[in-house]
Amino acid sequence: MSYTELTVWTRGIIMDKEGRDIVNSVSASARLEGKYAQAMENYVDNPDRTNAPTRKYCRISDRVLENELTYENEHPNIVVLVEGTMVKGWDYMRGMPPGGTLIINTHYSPEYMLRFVPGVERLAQLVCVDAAHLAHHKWLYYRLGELGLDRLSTEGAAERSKLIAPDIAAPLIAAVVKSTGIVKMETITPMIANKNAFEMALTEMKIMQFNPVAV
Amino acid sequence: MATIEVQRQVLPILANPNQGARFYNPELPSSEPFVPGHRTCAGCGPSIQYRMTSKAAGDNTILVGPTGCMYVANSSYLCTPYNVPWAHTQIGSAGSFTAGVAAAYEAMIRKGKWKGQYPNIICEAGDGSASDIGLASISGALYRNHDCLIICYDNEQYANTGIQASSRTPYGGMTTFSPPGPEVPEGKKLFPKDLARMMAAGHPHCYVATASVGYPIDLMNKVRKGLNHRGAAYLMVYTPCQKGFVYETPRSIDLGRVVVECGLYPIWEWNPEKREFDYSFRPQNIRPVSEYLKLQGRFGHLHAEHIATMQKFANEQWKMMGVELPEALLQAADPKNQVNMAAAAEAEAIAETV
Amino acid sequence: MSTVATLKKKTVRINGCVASAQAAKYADVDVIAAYPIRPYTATMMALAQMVANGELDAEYIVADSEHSQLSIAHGASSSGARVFTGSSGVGVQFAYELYSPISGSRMPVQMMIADRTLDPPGDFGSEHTDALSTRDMGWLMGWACDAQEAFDNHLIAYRIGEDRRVLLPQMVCQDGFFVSHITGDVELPDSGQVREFLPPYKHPYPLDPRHPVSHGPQIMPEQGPPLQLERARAMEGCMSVIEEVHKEFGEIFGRHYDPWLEEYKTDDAEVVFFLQGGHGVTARFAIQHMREKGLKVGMVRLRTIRPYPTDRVCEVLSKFKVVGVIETNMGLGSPSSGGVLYADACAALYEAPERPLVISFMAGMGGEAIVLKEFYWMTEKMIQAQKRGKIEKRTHWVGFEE
Amino acid sequence: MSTKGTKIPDWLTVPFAGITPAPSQDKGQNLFPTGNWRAIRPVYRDKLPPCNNACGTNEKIQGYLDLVKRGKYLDAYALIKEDMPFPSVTGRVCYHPCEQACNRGKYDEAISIRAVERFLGDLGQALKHDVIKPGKPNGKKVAVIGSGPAGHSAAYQLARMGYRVTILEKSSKPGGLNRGGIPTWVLPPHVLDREIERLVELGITIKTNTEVGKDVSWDDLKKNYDACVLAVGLTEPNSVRAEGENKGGVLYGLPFLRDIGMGTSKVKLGPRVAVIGGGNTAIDCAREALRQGAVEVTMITVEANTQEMPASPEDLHDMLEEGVDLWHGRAITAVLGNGKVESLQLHPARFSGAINASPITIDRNAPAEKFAVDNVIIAVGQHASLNWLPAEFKNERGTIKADRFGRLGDTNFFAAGDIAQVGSGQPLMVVNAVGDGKRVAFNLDKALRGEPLQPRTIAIDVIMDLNRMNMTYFPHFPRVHQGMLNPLTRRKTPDEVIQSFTEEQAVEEAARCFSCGTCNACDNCYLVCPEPCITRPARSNGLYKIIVDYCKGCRVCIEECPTGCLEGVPELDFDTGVVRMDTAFAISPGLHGRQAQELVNLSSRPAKQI
Repeated sequence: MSYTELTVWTRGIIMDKEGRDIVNSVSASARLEGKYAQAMENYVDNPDRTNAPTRKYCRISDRVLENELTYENEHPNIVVLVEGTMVKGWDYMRGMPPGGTLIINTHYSPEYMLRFVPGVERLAQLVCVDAAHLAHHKWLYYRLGELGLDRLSTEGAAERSKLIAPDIAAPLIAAVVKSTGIVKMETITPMIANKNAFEMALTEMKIMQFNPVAV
Repeated sequence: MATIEVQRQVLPILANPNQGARFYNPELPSSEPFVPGHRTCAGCGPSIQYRMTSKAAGDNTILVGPTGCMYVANSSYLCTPYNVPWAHTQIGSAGSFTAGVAAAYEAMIRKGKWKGQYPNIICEAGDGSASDIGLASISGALYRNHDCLIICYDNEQYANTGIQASSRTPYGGMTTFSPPGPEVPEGKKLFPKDLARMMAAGHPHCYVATASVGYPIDLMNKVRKGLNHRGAAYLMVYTPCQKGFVYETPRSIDLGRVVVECGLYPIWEWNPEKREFDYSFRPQNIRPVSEYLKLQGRFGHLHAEHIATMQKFANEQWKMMGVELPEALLQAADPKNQVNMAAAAEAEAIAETV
Repeated sequence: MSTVATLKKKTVRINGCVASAQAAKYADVDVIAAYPIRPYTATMMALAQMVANGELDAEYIVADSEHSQLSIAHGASSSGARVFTGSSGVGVQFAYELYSPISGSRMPVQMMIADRTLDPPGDFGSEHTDALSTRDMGWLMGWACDAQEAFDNHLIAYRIGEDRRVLLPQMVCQDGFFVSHITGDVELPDSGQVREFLPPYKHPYPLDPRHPVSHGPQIMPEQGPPLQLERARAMEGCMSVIEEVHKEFGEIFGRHYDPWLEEYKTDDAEVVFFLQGGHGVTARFAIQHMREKGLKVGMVRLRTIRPYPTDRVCEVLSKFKVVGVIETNMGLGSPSSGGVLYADACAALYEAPERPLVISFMAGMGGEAIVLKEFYWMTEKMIQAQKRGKIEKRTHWVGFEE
Repeated sequence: MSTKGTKIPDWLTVPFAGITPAPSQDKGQNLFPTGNWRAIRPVYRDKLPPCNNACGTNEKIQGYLDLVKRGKYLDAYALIKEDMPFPSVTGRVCYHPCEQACNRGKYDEAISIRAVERFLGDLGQALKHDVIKPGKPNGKKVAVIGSGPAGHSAAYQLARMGYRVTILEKSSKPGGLNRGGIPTWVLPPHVLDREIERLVELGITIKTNTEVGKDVSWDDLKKNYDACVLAVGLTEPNSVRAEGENKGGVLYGLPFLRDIGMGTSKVKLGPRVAVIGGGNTAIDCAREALRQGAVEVTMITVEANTQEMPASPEDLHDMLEEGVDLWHGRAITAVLGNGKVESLQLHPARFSGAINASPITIDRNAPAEKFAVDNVIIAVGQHASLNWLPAEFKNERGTIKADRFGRLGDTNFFAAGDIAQVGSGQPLMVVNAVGDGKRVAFNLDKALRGEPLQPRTIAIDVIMDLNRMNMTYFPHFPRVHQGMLNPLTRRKTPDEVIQSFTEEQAVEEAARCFSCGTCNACDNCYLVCPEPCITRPARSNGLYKIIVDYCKGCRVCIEECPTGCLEGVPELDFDTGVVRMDTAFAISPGLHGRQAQELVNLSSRPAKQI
C-alpha cells in the first residue's frame, strides 16, 4: 500500500493561509484521483500566535485512513517550510523515514541551507524555491485589508477566501508536486489561483539529491 | 482589639521622558517580574503592557490572571514567565479572586500570619473579562474598595479564542463574530462600551484612569498611582492585538500613540478626592481616524460612510475632552471627504464562505 | 487578636446555622465570603455580628454573587488564608464553575451548605439536590443531622481538608430547616481543645511574593491525565486521614463519630433505611415505635458521601435483607428514575456475595417533612419485598401510592 | 481503590496541582526559548551623524552634544579637543557646515552647534590646566611653518603625539589668519592668546618674526628637523587690475584687517568707503570700516545678487543690519583721483562662467558709473608668496604641489591649509584648515613611522534619512538663539557682537540633538520589548544586548528606536542563533519532572528579596 504524510510548517497568523492552502489543495487533488486523503490544521498548539510555528497536516493513502483522529503526522515523508528561517528552529525532520523530501521557501541555495538541516541522512532531496520572490510577496505583510479577511479562518473556521494559493503557496505547491509526484500535475494545476508563480516555480526551483540511509 | 497595623508600599512617580527637547527615559526599576519565554504573538501589545506594569509594581507583587491570552499564551505547558506569584482564575472571577487575595493579606498581616509590607495586588483582566463576563465581579471589588489594582488590558476583542467581538470591539471592527458581508458591510454595527467611564461613575471613591502602551511612562505612573491609592483602583490600557488588529508587528507602540491622536482612545484620570475627571492629557498632534484605521487589516473592509461615522464618534470624544476641533476633523466626518478602504470590494466578494 | 483564643467550654441552645457560624469562629477563619440566600443566610448573619462585635477577627466580604463568593474563597485560600463560605439551593449552582478549579488547585476551601430545593418552585424546603449535583467535583462532602454534629463536622472537615496529604475543599452540609433552623444543645469547646485539634492553616505553595509560584498554568492535552490522576489519588488517599481525624476528634472532644456510617439498631435488623441528613432524627423514633411492634428494622445514615465509603457500605448493607434508600434528592432519569443515592448504594453492593433487595423512596421532596406514618409505610413496602423475595418496583413516590 | 497500582511515567510527571515554580530573574524562563520565531534579527549599529561627517575636522559633534545634555561639560570639552585645538575660536568664527547638514534642519531648525562649541571653548579657556596633555616624547623634532589655523592644528596634534614642535611665524604675533583675518569684534584677541598659551603649555616653541626664505632657509629646515609642515597660507592680496589702482587711499582687504589685528594699523578712513568683493573677507572689511570711523560704507560686488555671493548669509545679514549699502553686478575699472582716490569708475560685469570660479566679463561699452569715495578696500581673494620653495614643489596655481596625503614628493615635508588646498579657488574655512592640519599631522607621524598614509576618510553610512529615525519622540522645539548687540550701537564699538550661551541655554540647545544614528542610552528599546529580551549590564550608550534565544523578531525595538541605531537583519544571514526545539512546544522529556522537584525544594530555597 502507499501511504504518504505531508507536514507543512508555517508561521502562525501571518502565513497561516499559505500553509493551509498547500495541504488543502494537495488532499483535494488526491481525492479527485480517487485516493483517501485528509487535510487538517494543527490543533494541539492552538490558538496559534504570530510568528509561532504552526503545522498543517496532509495524509494520502490508497486505503482508508485509520489514523484520522491522531493529532500529528508521526512520520512525515514530505516536509515543507513555508518560511525559510524555520529551518533553524525545530526538529521538523523528526520521524521522517529515509527517502524524505524537505522543501524550503528561500532565496538561498540548497547548499547554503544544508548547514541548518538536522538529520540530513534521511533526505532524498532538498528543494529550495524562492516562493516569496516568485509570488511578488511583500515580506511579511502585504495588503493588510485582504490579509484581515483571511485571518478570520486561522482558528479553523470556514475558509472565507475562495482563492486557493493566491500567494506564496502556489510556488511551494508546484515544488511539492514536481519533486515528489504526490499527486498528478494536471489535477492540481486548475485549483491554483496564482498560475504565473506556479509555472515559474516549476523551472526556477533548485533540487539537491542525496542517497538516504536508514536511521 | 489589639491587631498588627498593615504597612503599605509607596512607589515613587517616574519622571517625564521628555526633558525639554530631549527624549530620555527615567531610571527604571531593575527588577524584572515578567521574564522572556512565553507564547504571546510577536509584538504582543498586552504583554508589552504586562511587562511595563509588573516592572512598575516591583517584586512585592501578586498577579491575578483571569482566562485570556495572558493566561493561555504566557503560562503554556506549565512554563511560566511570571517571577512574582501569579494565579489563574476563571474569566468571570477577575474582581472576586483578586478581592480574595487582598482580603487574605489584610487578615493575615493583621493577625500576624504573614510579615511584611502589604503586597501590590494586581489583576490583569482582558476586555472580555472586564467588560462582559467579569463585569459584576470587578464592580464588586471596586465597590468594596479592596486595596488592589484592577487592570483591563483592552485589546478590543476576545483574542485568545480566535478574535471574537467583545463589548469593547469598536464599530466597524472585523472579528470572527462580526465578519463583514453584503448584508453587514461594516462588520460590527455596535459602538464599544465606555467601560472606564462606567467604572469611574459607579465607583467614585476609586482611582480610575485610561492609558495606552503608546505612552509607557504615563502608563507606569498610572499603575503606581493606582497602587499607591489606598483602596481599589481601575486602569484601562489600550493594548493592540497584532493577531486581531492585523498590523505589522513593529507598530504595536505606534498604534498606541495613533489611537490616542485620533481621539478613539481618550486618555484621562478620575480624581477620587476632587471627584472630577482630569482631561489635561494631550497627544503631540491630532489626526483624522482614517490614519489609525488604515494601519489595520480589521478595518480594511470599511466604506467611506463607515469611516465618516467613526470620525463623528471621535469628534464627540474630543469635544468631551474639551478640545477645539480643527476644521479638518469636522470635514472628515462627512462621507464625501472619505474613500473606501482597500479591501472594501474584496470583503463582499470573499463573503461567500466555502 | 480576636477573643477566639480565650473561649471557655459551655453548652448553648442554638440552631444548625448558628452552630456552623460558631464553628467558623472557633476555627478562627481569616476570610468570610457571604451572599444572601435562604436558609444558610443565618450563618452569615451570625458571623457578621461576631465580626462587628470583635469576637472574630476576619475579613467579612459581602460578595456580589455566589460565583464571586467561591472566587473570593479561592483567591483567599490560594494566598494562605483559612476561608469560610456557604450557600443554599440555586446559589450552590450559580457558583458551579468554581468547584472543579478549586479542588483542581487543591485549595482547602470550606463551604457550608444548608440544603434548599432547586427552582422550580421557589421553595425554601430542604432537598439535597443542590449539593449532590456537585458531588463529583472533587470536594469532600457529608451531611450532619443535628446542630452539634454540624458544629463538629466543620472543625473535622477543616482538619482533614488542610492536611498536607489531602488538600481538598470541603462541603459541610446540613438540611435546611431540619438542621439549620432547629435549635438543639450544642457543646462549645474550650478554645484550647480546638487549638490542639486544628493547627493553623498552611498551604505548601501559597501566593507568597517571597516564594513566587504560578497557580494553574495552561497545560497540554497530554498533561491533563497525570493531573487528574493526582486529584483522584488525593480523593482516595484521604479516606485513611478521615478515619484518623475522626478518631482524634473523639479523643479530644469526647464525641466519637463513625466517619462513614451511623448504624441505628442494626444488630438484628433485617430491613434498614439508608439515608443522610436530618431525617435521621425522625427515623430513629419511627424505628423505636416499629420495634415495639416487633419489626426488625434499623437505620444506616451516610455521614460522608464523598469520598464514598464503598467497602463499608457494601459490608454493612449486605448484612440485611432489604435496604430502603430515602433519597431526598432529584435524579431525573437516573437508573432508578428517582434519586442519586440508589445508584451509589447498588454500585457499592454489587460485589457483595449476598446482595440485599434495594428500594428507592422519593420522600421529603421539596423539603416536605417525612412524618412517622411515612416511615411506617416505607417499612411496610420493605417487609413486603422481603416476604416476596423481590421488589415491586425500584422507586416509590412516598405519599402518592397506596 | 481505582488509583491503586497507577504509575505516572517520569516524562509526564507534573508539579503538585500544576503549580509551577517561578523562573529565576537572571536566567529568565529557560524552558521555552522563542528565538526560533524570529525571521528578522534586530542589530545595534551606530551610524555616522551628518554633522560629524560635514565638519571640516570631523568633530564628534553628536558625542559632545550628548555629553552637554548630561551636564558632563568637561568630558564634552575633552572630546571636542580631540579634533579641534581651539573650540573657543571656531565657536566664534566657524561657518558651521555641521549646522547646514544637521538633520534637525529638515525637521524644524538646525542645532546651534557653533554656539555650544563656543560655550565649551570658553569653558576650556577658564580651566587652569587644560585637559589635553602632551604625548610621551619620541625625540623627534618637527617644524611647523605658520601659526594660522592649519599650522596651529598640525602643531597641536603633533605635540599630542609626542613630537618636539617648533612653530616658525613671520609676524610679530602668532595666530596667522586667526589673528590677522578675523576682526576683534568677532574674535577678541585675548581668546586667541589663551589658545596660543595652550600650545606653549603643550611644550611647543613659537618663534615669531621668523620668516622662511629670509631668516630660515629650506636647507636649514631639512637639516634641523626630522620633518616639517608648511602652513604658510595665502598672504598676498589679489588686485582688481584696474588703472590707477596704485593711488593713495586704496587699501587691500587682508592687510587692512591684519594690521588692525596685529595692532600695527596706521590707516585713517574717510567718511565714504567702498569695499570691492563679495566674500567673507569683504564683509569683515565693510563692517570693520564702520568701526574704523567710516560713515557711509558701500559694498560693490560682481555677483548679481546676494545668493551668488560666497559669504555666510548670517554675516551678510548682520552687515546689512549695520547699515552697509550693497551694489551688485559691477566691476571697478578705474580708480580716479589726483594722487589719491576720489571716485571709482564702475562698469556692469558678470562671471563668464561658474560663479567665483571663472574670469569676469566686463561690459565696457555700457556707460560708466562714477562713484565718489574717500577710500576703497579691495577684498577679492589672495595668493601665496613662495619664492623660497624649490620650483619642483610649485604648481600652476602658484601654491604647493602636494599629493593627496599632503606630502611633498617623498620628502618629510608636508603642506597643510590654503597653501596646499585643492578644489575651487576659494580659501578654506578655518575649520577645514584645522582638519587639514590634523590629517597632515597624522600622515606625517605615519610617514616617520613608516606606516601607510591615509587620505581624507570617507563615511561608511551617514544617516541622512529622517525615516530611519523615529521623529515622534522629538516634539518641535525652537532653536536657542545667541544674544547680539544692537546694530545701531555696535557699529561704533569694538565689542564682540555675538554673545555666548549661558549654561542653561547650552544644555537646552544640546537637548535638541536627535543623536542621529547613535545610541544615547534613552532606554526605549529596553522599555518597549514585549518579551522582554533586551538587557543592559549598565545604562550606557551602546551597551544594550538582545537575547537572541528569546527575541521573536517583532521589530518593535527597531521601530521605536528614536535615533535609528537599531536595524533588522534577516536571520538566515547568521550561522549562529540556532534555537532548536524537539517539537513545536517547549516540552522536552523530563522537563516537568525537574519542575516538580524544584517545587518541592521551594520552601528550602532562600526567600526572594521583596
